[in-house]
Amino acid sequence: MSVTDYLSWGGSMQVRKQEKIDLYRLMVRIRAFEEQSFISFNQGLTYGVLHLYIGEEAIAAGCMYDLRKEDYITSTHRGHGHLIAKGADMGRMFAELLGKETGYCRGRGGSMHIADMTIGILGANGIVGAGVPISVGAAFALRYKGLDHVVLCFFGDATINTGAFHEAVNLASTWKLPVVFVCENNLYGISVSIKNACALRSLADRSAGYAIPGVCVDGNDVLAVRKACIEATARARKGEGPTLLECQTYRWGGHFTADDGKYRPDEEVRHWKEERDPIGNLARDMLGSGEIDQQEIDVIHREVKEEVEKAFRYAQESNPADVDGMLRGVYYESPTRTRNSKGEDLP
Amino acid sequence: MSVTDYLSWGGSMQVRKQEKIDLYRLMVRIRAFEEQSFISFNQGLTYGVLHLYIGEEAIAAGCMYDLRKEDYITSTHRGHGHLIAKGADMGRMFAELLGKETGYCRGRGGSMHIADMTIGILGANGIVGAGVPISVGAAFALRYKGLDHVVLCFFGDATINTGAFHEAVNLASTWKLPVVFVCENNLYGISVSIKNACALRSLADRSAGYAIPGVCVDGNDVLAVRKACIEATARARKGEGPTLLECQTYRWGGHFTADDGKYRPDEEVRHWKEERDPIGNLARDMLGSGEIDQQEIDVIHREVKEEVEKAFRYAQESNPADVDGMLRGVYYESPTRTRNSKGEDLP
Amino acid sequence: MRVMSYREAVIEALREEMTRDGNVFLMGEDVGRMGGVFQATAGLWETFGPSRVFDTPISEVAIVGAALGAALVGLRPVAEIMFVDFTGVAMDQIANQVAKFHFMTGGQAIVPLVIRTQGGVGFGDAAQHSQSLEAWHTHIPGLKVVMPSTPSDAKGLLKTSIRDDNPIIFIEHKLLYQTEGPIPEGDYLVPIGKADIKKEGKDVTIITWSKMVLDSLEAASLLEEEGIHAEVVDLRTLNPLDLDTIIFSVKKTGRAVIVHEACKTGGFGAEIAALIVEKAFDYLDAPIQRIAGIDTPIPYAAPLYRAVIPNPDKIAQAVRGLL
Amino acid sequence: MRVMSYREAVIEALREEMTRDGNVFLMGEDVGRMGGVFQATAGLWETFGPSRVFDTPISEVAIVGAALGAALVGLRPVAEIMFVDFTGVAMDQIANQVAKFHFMTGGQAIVPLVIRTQGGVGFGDAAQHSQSLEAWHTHIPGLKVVMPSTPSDAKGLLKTSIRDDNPIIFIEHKLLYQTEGPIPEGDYLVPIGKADIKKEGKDVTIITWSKMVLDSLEAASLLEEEGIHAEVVDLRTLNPLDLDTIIFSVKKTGRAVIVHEACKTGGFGAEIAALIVEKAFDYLDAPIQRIAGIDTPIPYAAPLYRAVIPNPDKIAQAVRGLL
Ligand SMILES: Cc1ncc(C[n+]2csc(CCOP(=O)(O)OP(=O)(O)O)c2C)c(N)n1
Ligand SMILES: Cc1ncc(C[n+]2csc(CCOP(=O)(O)OP(=O)(O)O)c2C)c(N)n1
Ligand SMILES: [Mg+2]
Ligand SMILES: [Mg+2]
Repeated sequence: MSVTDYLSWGGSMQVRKQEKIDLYRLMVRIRAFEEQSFISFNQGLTYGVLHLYIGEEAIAAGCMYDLRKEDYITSTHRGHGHLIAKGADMGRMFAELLGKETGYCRGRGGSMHIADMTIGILGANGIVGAGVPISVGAAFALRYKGLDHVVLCFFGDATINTGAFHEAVNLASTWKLPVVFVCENNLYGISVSIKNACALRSLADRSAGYAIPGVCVDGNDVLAVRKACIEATARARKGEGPTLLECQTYRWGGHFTADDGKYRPDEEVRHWKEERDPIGNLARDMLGSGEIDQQEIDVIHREVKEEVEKAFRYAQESNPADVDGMLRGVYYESPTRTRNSKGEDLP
Repeated sequence: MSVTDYLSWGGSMQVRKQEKIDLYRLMVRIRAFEEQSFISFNQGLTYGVLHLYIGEEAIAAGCMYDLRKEDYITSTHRGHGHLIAKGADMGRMFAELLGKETGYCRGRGGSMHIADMTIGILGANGIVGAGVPISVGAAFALRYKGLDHVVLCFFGDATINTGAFHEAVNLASTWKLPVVFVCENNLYGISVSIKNACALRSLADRSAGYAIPGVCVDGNDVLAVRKACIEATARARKGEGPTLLECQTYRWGGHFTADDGKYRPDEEVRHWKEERDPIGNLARDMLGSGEIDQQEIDVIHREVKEEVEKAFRYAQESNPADVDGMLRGVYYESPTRTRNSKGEDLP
Repeated sequence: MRVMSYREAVIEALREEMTRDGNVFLMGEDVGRMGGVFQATAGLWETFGPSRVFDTPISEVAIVGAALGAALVGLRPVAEIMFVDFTGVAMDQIANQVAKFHFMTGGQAIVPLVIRTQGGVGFGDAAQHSQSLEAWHTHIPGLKVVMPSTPSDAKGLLKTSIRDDNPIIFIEHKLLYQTEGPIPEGDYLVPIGKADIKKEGKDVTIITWSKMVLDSLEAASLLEEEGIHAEVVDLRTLNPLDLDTIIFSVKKTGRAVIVHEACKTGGFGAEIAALIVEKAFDYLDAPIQRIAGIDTPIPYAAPLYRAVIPNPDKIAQAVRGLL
Repeated sequence: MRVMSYREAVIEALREEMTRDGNVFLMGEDVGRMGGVFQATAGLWETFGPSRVFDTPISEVAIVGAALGAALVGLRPVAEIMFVDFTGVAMDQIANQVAKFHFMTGGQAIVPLVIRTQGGVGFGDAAQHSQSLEAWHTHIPGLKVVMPSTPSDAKGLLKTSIRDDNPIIFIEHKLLYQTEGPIPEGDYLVPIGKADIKKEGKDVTIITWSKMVLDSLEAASLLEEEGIHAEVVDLRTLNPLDLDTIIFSVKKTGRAVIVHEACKTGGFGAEIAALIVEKAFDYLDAPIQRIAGIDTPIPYAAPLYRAVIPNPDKIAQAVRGLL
């Protein structure tokens, strides 16, 4: 479904021009961040491997655009896009990738563990599926506290086969918790086609086993993603429980920066890159409808480029991670013996 | 659905009188075994706790009646009924419960670990859910070897919320393996009502999340169970993949021999014991239809009683488990370094 | 002083901390109305209601993972895993998530989370319901490991654990629940990381924890009659470990026996032996002995499982062999 | 003699055993067409086809559990867990099912099953992809633990493991895959339970395994230049453990240094230290030293993770300190 199709639906949600431009900018920003990350990897500036989000930007952008700061997310090994869309600081993200003390995790965590506890990012995660129960626990805590915030839980297609996913979704469904399970179906878990890992035609159908709604959208259509996510989060906020939201998408590159992805048919890769680019298609549609002109687009790209360059410079100029401090970082030393996690001193 | 209802279906499967009597005897045997087990527990002759199958006999009997010796099963903590129905020797079972060297596990395993590798019983299991992947692996092996045997995997209602269940069922579904997942829905996992552990109305609906058929039957109607299981195993043998078969039932006693089960409403317990006794109801129906008379029934009960007494005597008269031998039982010592698991010596 | 069972002490600790801090809640299989299969949460559902004491599905991964998520959002969960044997199901959440979150996020995340569980050989629960697995947990940096042996320690340490801002696995013992002992009045805490000398002695140091403290004390009584004065050090917490108390005692006695129920190979006793060698080598008058479970799964029948685990006689015998 | 990489040695072992016995098959994530993320099964899918070399979903519990089920029915599975860090996900199957099945069934069940995995610090994969967790596995009676350091040992031990009728966890090291070494011709086997003295020496015994063998040999070279002759014992298998070789060497040198990459507390080094004290106390001229990872999750940035794990300099330094 193209953007114009979506608008011609006459759906209940009016998408104002400025919102589209915001979404466009957000996707461009995510991609620019990833491109710089890849360059840094190739230059040997980062450690380990990176799992890039290029090609999947519409999901993070579409899902997160309407979230509150107080809403939470859990992310994955392929987390950069989620973090940026939730509002993470790209400078501190780059600093983490470069192993700097100013990085989100002070160089201890790296790409797969970036968190920002001040804006509800409960961590990327290196273990497939492990974030799902964590998201459910966060949703439980929100209800326990009587708040109407929600949790968005991101994960890939292959993750739906993990025991952690199952136990967590069942719990959320049984307890009707405010969480949206966003399945980023990019068709592969590393080299394994989802067709060889799950017999379902649409992964959203897995929801039937939990008596929760399942919704499947074109994950490269940022407006379609946005609409579906708004509906799912609204349900969640109203106490109606979780939704499984499948977003069909594709990663342009290999599984990680050291993988060429050659197990995928060339034609498939070409199709998704050329015909289903979430960024290019939104630009095309907005240009077509006259909502934006090429010059405006160029400005967005230039601004984002500067923003990313600035963030990267910040990271480069930061001090490397501090080895000595690390040795004290395993346990939290409470300021007093009886401080609770909200920082209140208890009697 | 009562037995007469079922017959009046005019279902494709003709149930001969002798088969019904066999099924009846099998259920009576299981119950008698359990009653003797309970007595032994109360007399302090067994160790640990026992999870009795009383009230659920129709499932084991109905599912296993038509199995081949070469078919496999995996069982659970509540396994005695499954083992008897698959053909295990009650003498060696009692011997195990009493911790004797002649026991199936030589007193090392106890109630929760009885296996008989010669007739395809791949073990009871003390870990909820753990048998499910094992059953799937066995089914894989059958197909690998080109055999058309099947695996029946037994587990309780509460087990469907474990990660192990999920991963295993997904695998079996994806690979279309010859396994039938038999969910014994006795409404509780220990004290927890399945309603508080799963939002589904029928647990068989969980099958939808794996694109496999889900069937729900009255688990206290041995003929209904039998029919459903015959259909599911036939599918499996034909290579059409797994089925999730929910059998609704009830355990008469507490979760284990040390539990009074008082968390359940009295009226609920009464209903199941008095109105839905799988054994009593089959007797009533057969008496009603004239297929059997009271005298024949009495003979069955007397014969079973003797059989169980004899088995128990065997156990009592056996030697206690051998402590010294135990210390050598952790690893298998191959007769030669290169013997394979089929017992063939390899070059 | 009041006398109370270990089980009651656990309940009282939970009750007091839940009363004190509304962010504390209990979750686990059968912990609600039933009060736990060992009755170690009995009465709390009645007091605090189902919003703060509730049953979960049989989903150990979700229990631990959800407790972690709740802790990250500011609650202080006490999550129960019914048997320590089942921690294997949730080992990824325990080891890779709960224990490492604080470190991996560069100190941002705070994880005030107690996993309560129980272990040890009971009356024949066999290989999957009788283990002592603390050596797995002590090999996970970031996870504190607490294993009290008396009602008074159980209460004081559980309260401290709930107030601690780090993840803790709190391992009770199924045979301790019925044991009784004096309990101090009032809101007392027992510090994490402080061993307790349960009996003083000058001839040999017995280092132990959990139920083996009771067996060791019994062994020490037997030995006392023979004129051998054993000191019994109850570690109470394995991580952090009170090495000072161990070393001080061993320097005094010159002899160390370590007693644990877990199977010997790779048990935490090895760590203690290695540490003693590192810190007090020159003070040792004899090799360090480990009295531990033999390296087999726990068998079912009583004569078999009794042959596997230590008991007062075996402990006393080992001590005699050192002197 | 041929020279081969560790990775190629693993592949050759698998290829030979699969050729020899049609019951051997490989399963795991990405082991098929892709040949494994470390390319340690490359080419086997092409040779043996998808019925014998196949990808699984991301379902570690099902991978191990299904491998167990297949083993019980007479096959000889080689199941891969991509990183040893993920064994936590399947820990129940590994510890409570696979390892105990033979014992629990009174010897009826035979479980010829190899779980292949790899561990250790690489180039910055951080806390959940860098661990050395063998101490968990050595504390599980019934599970053999094999950790070869050279291509030749990797091949010979993997072949022996596949032919063994007991469950085995076979732990490779991500930094060893590229290392090269000579490989004997023909169908040779390396016995499980036999350590290998990789370098002889008379002054001190360095006991180690997996990648730390390489670091220890480098340390030994440094020391050799200083006139210190270190003996380097490569354990190769941790369970069964070749205690005789360890004790023999320590009795000869009077000094022991144990080196492992896993964090120190509760590492398998503690077990070895404790055993040496039990068996060779009177021969020790100095306390036993353990050089191991420090007790922290593995950090991401290189300067940090380098600070955590041993290296040749740290090892050499520790040896000097003993003399
Ligand atoms: C428990 C576990 N098993 C395996 C892995 C290795 N691994 C990392 S990412 C990945 C594929 C994940 O696929 P998917 O969930 O579809 O996410 P995608 O990478 O496609 O975004 C695998 C197998 C892991 N990190 N954790
Ligand atoms: C992984 C695991 N968690 C918890 C338990 C404790 N436990 C034993 S049986 C049981 C309930 C099982 O319920 P269900 O699957 O419905 O079987 P039922 O006992 O009703 O036949 C529980 C929680 C266990 N043995 N294993
Ligand atoms: Mg994917
Ligand atoms: Mg049940």
